[in-house]
Amino acid sequence: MDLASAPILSIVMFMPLVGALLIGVLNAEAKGNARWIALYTTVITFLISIVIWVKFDPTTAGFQFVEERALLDVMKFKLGVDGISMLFVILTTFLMPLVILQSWKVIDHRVKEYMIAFLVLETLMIGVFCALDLVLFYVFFEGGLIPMFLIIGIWGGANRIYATFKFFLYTLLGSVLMLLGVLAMYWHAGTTDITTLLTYKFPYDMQWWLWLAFFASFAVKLPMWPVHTWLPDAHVEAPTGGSVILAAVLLKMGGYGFLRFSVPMFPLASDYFAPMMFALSVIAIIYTSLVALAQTDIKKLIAYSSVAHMGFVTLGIFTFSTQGTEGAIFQMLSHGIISAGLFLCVGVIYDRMHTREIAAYGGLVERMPIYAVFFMVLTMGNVGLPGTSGFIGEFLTLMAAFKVNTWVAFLATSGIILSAAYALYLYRRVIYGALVKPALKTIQDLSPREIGILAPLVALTILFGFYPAPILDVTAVSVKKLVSSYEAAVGTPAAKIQPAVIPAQPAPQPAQH
Amino acid sequence: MIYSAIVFLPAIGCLIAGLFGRVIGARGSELVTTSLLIVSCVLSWIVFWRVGFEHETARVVIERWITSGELDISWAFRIDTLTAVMFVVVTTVSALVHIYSIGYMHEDPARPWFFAYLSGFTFAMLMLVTADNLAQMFFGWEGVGLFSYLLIGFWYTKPEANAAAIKAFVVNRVGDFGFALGIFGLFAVFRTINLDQVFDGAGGVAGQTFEFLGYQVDILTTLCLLLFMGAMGKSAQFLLHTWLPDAMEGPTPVSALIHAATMVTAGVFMVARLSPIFEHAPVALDFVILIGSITAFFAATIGLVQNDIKRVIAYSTCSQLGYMFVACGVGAYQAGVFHLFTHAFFKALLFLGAGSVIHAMHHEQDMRKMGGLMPKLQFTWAMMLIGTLALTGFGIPHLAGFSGFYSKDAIIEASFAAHTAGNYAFWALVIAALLTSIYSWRLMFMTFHGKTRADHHTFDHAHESPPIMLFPLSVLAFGAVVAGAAMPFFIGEGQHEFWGKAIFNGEHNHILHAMHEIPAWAVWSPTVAMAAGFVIAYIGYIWAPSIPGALANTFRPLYLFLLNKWYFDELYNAIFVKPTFWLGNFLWKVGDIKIINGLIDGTAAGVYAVTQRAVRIQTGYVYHYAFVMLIGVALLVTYFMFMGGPH
Amino acid sequence: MTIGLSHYLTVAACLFTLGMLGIFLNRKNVIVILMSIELMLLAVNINLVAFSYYLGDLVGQVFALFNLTVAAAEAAIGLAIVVVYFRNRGSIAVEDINMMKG
Amino acid sequence: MALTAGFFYLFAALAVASAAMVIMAKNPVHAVLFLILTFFNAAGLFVLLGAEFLAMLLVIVYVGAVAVLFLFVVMMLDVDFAELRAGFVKNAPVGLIVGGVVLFELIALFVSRGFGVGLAQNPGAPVAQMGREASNTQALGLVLYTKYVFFFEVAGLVLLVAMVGAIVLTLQHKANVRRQSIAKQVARTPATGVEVVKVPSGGSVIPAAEGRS
Amino acid sequence: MQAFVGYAPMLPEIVIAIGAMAILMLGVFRKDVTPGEDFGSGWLTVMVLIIGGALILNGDGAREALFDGAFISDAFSRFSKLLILGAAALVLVMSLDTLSREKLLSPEICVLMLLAVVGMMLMVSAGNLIALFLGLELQSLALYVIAAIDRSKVRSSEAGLKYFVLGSLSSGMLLYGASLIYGFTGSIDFSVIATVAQGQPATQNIGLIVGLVFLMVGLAFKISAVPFHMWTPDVYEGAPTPVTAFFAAAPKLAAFSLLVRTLLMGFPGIATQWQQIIVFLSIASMVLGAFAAIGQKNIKRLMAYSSIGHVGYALIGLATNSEAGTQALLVYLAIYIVMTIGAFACILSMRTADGPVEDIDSLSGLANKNLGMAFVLAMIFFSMAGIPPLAGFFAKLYVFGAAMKSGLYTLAIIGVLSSVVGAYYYLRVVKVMFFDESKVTFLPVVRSTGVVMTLAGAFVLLFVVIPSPLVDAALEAARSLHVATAAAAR
Repeated sequence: MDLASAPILSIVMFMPLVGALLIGVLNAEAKGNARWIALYTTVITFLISIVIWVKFDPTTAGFQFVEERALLDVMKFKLGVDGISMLFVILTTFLMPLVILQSWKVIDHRVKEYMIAFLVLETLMIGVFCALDLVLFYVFFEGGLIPMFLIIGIWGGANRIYATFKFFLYTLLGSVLMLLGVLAMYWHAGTTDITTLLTYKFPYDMQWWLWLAFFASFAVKLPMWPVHTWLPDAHVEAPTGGSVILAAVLLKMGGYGFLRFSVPMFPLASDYFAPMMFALSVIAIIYTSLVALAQTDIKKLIAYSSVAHMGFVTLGIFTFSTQGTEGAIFQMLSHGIISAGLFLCVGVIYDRMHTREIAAYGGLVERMPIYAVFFMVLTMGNVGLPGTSGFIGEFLTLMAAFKVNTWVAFLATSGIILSAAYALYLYRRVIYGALVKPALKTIQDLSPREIGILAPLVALTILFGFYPAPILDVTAVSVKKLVSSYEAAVGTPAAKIQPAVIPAQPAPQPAQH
Repeated sequence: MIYSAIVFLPAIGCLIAGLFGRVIGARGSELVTTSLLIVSCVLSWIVFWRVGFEHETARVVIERWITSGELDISWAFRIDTLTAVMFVVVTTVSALVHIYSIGYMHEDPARPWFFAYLSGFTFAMLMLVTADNLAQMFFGWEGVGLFSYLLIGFWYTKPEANAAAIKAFVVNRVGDFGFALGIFGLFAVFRTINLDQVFDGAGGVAGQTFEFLGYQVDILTTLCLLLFMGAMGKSAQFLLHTWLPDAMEGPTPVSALIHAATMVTAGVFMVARLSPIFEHAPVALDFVILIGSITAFFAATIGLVQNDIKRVIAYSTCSQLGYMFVACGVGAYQAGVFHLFTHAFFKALLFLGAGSVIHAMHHEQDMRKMGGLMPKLQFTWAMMLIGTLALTGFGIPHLAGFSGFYSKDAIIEASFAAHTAGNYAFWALVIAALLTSIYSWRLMFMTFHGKTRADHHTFDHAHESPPIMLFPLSVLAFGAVVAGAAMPFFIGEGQHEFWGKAIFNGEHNHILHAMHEIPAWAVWSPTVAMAAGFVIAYIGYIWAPSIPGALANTFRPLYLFLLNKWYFDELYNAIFVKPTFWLGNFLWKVGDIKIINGLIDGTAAGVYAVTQRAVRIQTGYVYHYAFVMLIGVALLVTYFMFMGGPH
Repeated sequence: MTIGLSHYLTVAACLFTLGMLGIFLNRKNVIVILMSIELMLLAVNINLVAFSYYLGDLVGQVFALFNLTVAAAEAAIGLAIVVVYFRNRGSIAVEDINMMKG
Repeated sequence: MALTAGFFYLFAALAVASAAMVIMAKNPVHAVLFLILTFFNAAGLFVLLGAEFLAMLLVIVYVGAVAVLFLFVVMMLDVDFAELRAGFVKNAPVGLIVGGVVLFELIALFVSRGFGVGLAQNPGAPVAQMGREASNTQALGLVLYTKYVFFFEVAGLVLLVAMVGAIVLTLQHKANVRRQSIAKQVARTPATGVEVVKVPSGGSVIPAAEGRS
Repeated sequence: MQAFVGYAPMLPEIVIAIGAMAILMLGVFRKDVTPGEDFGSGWLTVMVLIIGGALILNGDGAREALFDGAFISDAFSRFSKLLILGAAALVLVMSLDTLSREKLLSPEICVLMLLAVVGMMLMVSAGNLIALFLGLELQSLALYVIAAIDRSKVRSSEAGLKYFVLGSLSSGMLLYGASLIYGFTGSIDFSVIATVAQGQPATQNIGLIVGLVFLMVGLAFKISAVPFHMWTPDVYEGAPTPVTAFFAAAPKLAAFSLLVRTLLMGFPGIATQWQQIIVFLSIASMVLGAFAAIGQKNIKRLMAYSSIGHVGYALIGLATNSEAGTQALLVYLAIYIVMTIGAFACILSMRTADGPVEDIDSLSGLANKNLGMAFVLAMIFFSMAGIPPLAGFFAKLYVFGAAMKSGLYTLAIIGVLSSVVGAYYYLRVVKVMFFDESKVTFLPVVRSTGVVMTLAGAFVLLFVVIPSPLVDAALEAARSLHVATAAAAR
């Protein structure tokens, strides 16, 4: 088959499913086979997905690699990626081999099921970012709940039942409202095709309601304060691989949803609700950072910090500016790398000590210098130190926020103080200090496999910190289109502070609705 | 190319030592990092010559960094005199500290890390001083913060070291909070954060206002104040100074490099670098003077009573930084940078000297357990003496003196010439000069003179440091003596030519001329203060050593007030740290668990309760089932008879 | 006054309501409930016949006829079930029929 | 006319009264007897409405078969009548309210609201409308097997279900009643007829596991 | 022969009725067979059902009315009948083993099932009130008996008794309603009723409305919509599991079809009124179904409440009174039936050496012992909860879509919210199977049951791949009904 015409998105999407089927038909004893098949599948998927990145044309704003097939009147099978979605696909395919490798030794019972669950999840996650049909998007968006439910429930920690139910029902509650929104859009616009809907103009009243419906779903998924409490529970109870995927990819679906649907399809409502989003984002950043400071469980701390970081994402998106949007995307991708790394780091010591209590550790640097270095880089990424990828996103979103609302920027920026506090406080308690606990005296440093898992993440954290262009360039054109279409719809740029010219007359009022 | 080499050689050293430290061993790491830095240092002096005297400036673009919409930031070097001066300061001190550390740290097993950190720090600092845009400056700014964190916490098994490291980072972040907001503000106003464009546009928006936090405020004043907040954090100025003394938990060479010569001066550098903006924000400059003079005075008062040898020097640094800010605040940026330049030599000298003493005393830092060390540590004593003379500004006006004499007196003169309200800046600095002299000599006397208070064992084993540690001392001492000779170029008649466009003085800023035209008493006052300080210290610590104790007892509250550093740590603990942790815990336990989760679980419980009720209708009795049906029918019929009918 | 359709319907309604009441009032014997239902069916038949008469349409009577047929079949099956239940449980008291609930 | 009215009121009053007694009678046997009385009165009403065939049917089928079946079952099950009315009052208020409301509404509906278009314009026996002189029975017979044969057949199926159902539910194969099975007898061979059992000393012919309770 | 050609549309019914009688005769003449050791009446029944289905498939689905419109054959009836036959056949196939092990398999029960199926088919095709009533009673009477078929078990007879008492009560209501409708319109034909109601002012129609209320009560009972659902949990629990499976699938569809046809064909003129009733029933059912299921410990009872909830969702489609709504309803029911059959196939397989078990706790750790069954059941329950990409999601998608189209926003919102509550108890079962430690070991799944289980699981999982045939067929069915309604209205 000619490579150029191959339905590459479908191939990438269904490759893991094929792997899952292969594992499914294997006999039950072959644990090793399940692992190897899963690894091969994910690696091949990743390699193929690289092709997408290579062949992606960053100069066009439209969707690329589009495939279409009729399924139902309310649902087409239509895939495609643009600058906003493409990198999330890569992120997903990139992380999966690491997750599989991570579980290599740790997951020892129901290996087959574990691998199948993750492979199915991969297909669904890729589907979310590729879907160009609203209902198809929803199918993938919600479908991920099932494997994730099983992953947390079967391989999770002691309190997993509560966590899984909360995770599942919470997310479902948000999503079903979105489903109604989707249907309303279908009946109004007569199509569920995203490319068409992106240019469709819904009446203001309708936008208002639709925005809220979509918000319910994305806010829970992201998660935003105050609907975030499922996340710490789910993270803490999930197995390491589950936490990684949850933090690195699943949370991004919320942010992606805002970018893909809320802002371009309901610009007037987005404009209306932007202050609320700012308020919630700022609360999320400060509130959860403070809460993170008080945690005694490593995973919970990182989970709360994820909520805070997602606050920057929503903040950036709702500035409706190039910097804000690109910053939000960058923040999501960077958080995908960093939080994945952090959860993997936690997994490393959890596998050795079987506790996530911060108090059970201390002085690890003495026995685990390599680990300490990796953990340090990732911690610094989490803090948003310049030179790590964590910086770019925060910097851009805050920069954009300042233009729109100085209070928001002021409060949100205080997050950089708090993030330093909780991250370093964690690092100090785990890595530094004297190694006095007897159980830790024999702890082993990273194995080659673990280095192999963590090194790419650490490398990317630094690489994108110094050279973010690969990401920013890819997103630029699509974001520009998004911003300009928003401005066209609302009629005025969001920024209040205009370049070097301070208006003598009062600033133009937002569009009258 | 040469610029890149200067900046990146330390980075290479850092990477080699960091990544391959195990392979090449401690000795290898030392050699690699140190030699690379020496090369970098030599190149820096070449650049200093070329830029300062041959007036070569350059802008070197390395690579694109962040491009997003109109925002376009590159990794780029801005090479002008200010950069060149900082090059020299940073690489020289760093190279010497590297050399010194080979001796000082020779017992430590983690030396590769240490040297990697030192080199890494140097790299970050160089990135800071070469920054062509504010983002890169912020990169360096935070980078030095990171390495400072790592170096302060180098002895990670010490809880105090860890606490100090975090404190340093977090307090710096408070400052960075302002710095970052300032950058965002600049971007919002100018749509760029490249220095050239910002400087070009600054004049245009002078006096204009914008809305910030709900108030209509002057743009440049606000932004400068925000940026200055960053400087306050980095340079440990009043209110954000608390981290610096604690940072003395780190190894002494670190203190010399970071907390004397380089990182802490970044704030001064930043204000000087951004002089084209600050010059348009007089209110902000007034604030700089205020903070600077308060710090100079306040840190000196605390320095008077500290017993830890390094803490004394640390407060001294704090105080001296205050001087530099006053200079910048009054518009004499050149004087500030000049003091930065000289201060780097003598303060690094003092720190390294103190390190030598500590090394000799087996890591004893308490001056109360020293005394009478001069015979044993003659070379160190000599070096420390030079440093002290330079710090106290020993010299005779209009004639000659140590380097500190030129730079410090210049600042005091400038502060007089600036005519602040009641000349408070001038007086604060003069009093600070007096106090500086007192605590400096107190340090000398307590350490080297009088009878020893050390235990026999330690005292008997006290020995002079190895040559590899003494060599850097001598180099720095040389600098501390002669650096003042550069005065003509920094603030004298050659300054215009020397600085080129690196520093901007507004049209109405004639401070560099005015400072030469002040009354004689004002010119002499610092010298008098310096001499008086020596006398007081001599009386108190050599002639009648009982007096300080008596004084301390007499003015016990004041003594405790000073000893406890004006109770700033306690205050911050009470109003920031503890409430923050309390709030975090409260939001978690009450906000998240009680309220939010309570609502969720309550809803779940509510659902369950409803369930129990819903199921209770299902009694199992067939007549109840029939009742429900019949009642349902009756209700429906009634509904339609009375309500549904007319429809 | 002449006897009109409403009169018959009212009688039927009375019987129907009495059937309903019977279910409410009886708690002891399931057969009485079955009889109450028979009353309701009778009411239906009166309705149908009355309507048939006043509409001049035979269909009502045909309907009533099938009603009777089905009601008879229903009675047979109902009583058979009651008998089976009685055999198992030894009681047909309504209050005893509550093994399953909730 | 007055006569018709008189009979109507007689039948109606008796029907309602006996229906009331059905649900209030202490003894279920009495209840069944009152039910029969109700049927009789209803049959009377049917006659007044010109539905003689249905009236007969009611008497013969209902009174003759169904009601007697009820009676039969009531007596067969021989339930304890002692507290038949216990709890009678407990649900009465609810029942009276619900019943009263429904009754009120139905009567209001019949009395106050108008009927459909076809109604009341042509009161009279439906037979008369058929255009020929025929008895009610004849008229029904004419349509039942022609126009409504479909219903007739389905009714047959219903009765079949009732029959099968009643038998399935109540017919008991008594285990200890021995029936003759010719086929089994014919198929009998020596092998199946005789079982040789070794009896252990002190044991039983019947294996312990099969010991019957 | 010529005389019978006219009856061709009802050939399937005739064939099945004859088949029933043939099996009955066979049963009578094979007297020597003891109960439980059947001569294969079960498979014969399945064959009869398949033949019936083949005959329906053979027809072209064109609209035909027999016996003055008492029996209507159209695409709608075709769709429903096929589903009914399929459901009945599948239920029978999967429960044959259980039936014979429980000594319940006899020619009689097969006959009763077949006649019940005939009743259902007549219901689906009913075009007037008498046909409606007779079909309903034919079905109900058979079901009363089947519910009580396990005579030796007090639970079974209690179930039969409750079902019977309440069923006859509902029949009484239905008949009373029918008599009023007849009286107030002068006809029993749906099409005539529709015309009469159309032509009258609303106040004139109050008698008709009251009659319809009573009629709908009777039908609501059959579909077990709240508050006429009370029998459902007890009967589901008490009846033998194969019978419950049968109850949960085919009769529900038949009653639904009857309700839809009655309302759409007979009462389009007072749609506003009956829509209100349907909305009320729908909300009550969804909410109660979601809430009451949560505390259940018996899986059959759980399924009962679940079915009540599903009835609520399906009713949304009817509440819209639109073609899209009817289509949604049919899609919903079709998917629901497959899910239910699959679930009951699993429940039937819940047997230990000591006999069948029904408490949810006994499913603990099923995934460790029998992953296949646990997987199918989990997928079915996820599907019932409406999680994509499983079939149940599309069912909900269509009903909510129809609701949104018709502007029934409140209904839709209540629906989705209660579906979240409902998801809880489905999840609970999945949790028990996958997360808990195993307690009980089940016997291996019987082949025939396993096949049905697998088929249902495959349908639920793979529906997303080829959803259009079902959806299109449902649309065609819905269209046939609405075209007829529109024609009648004119």
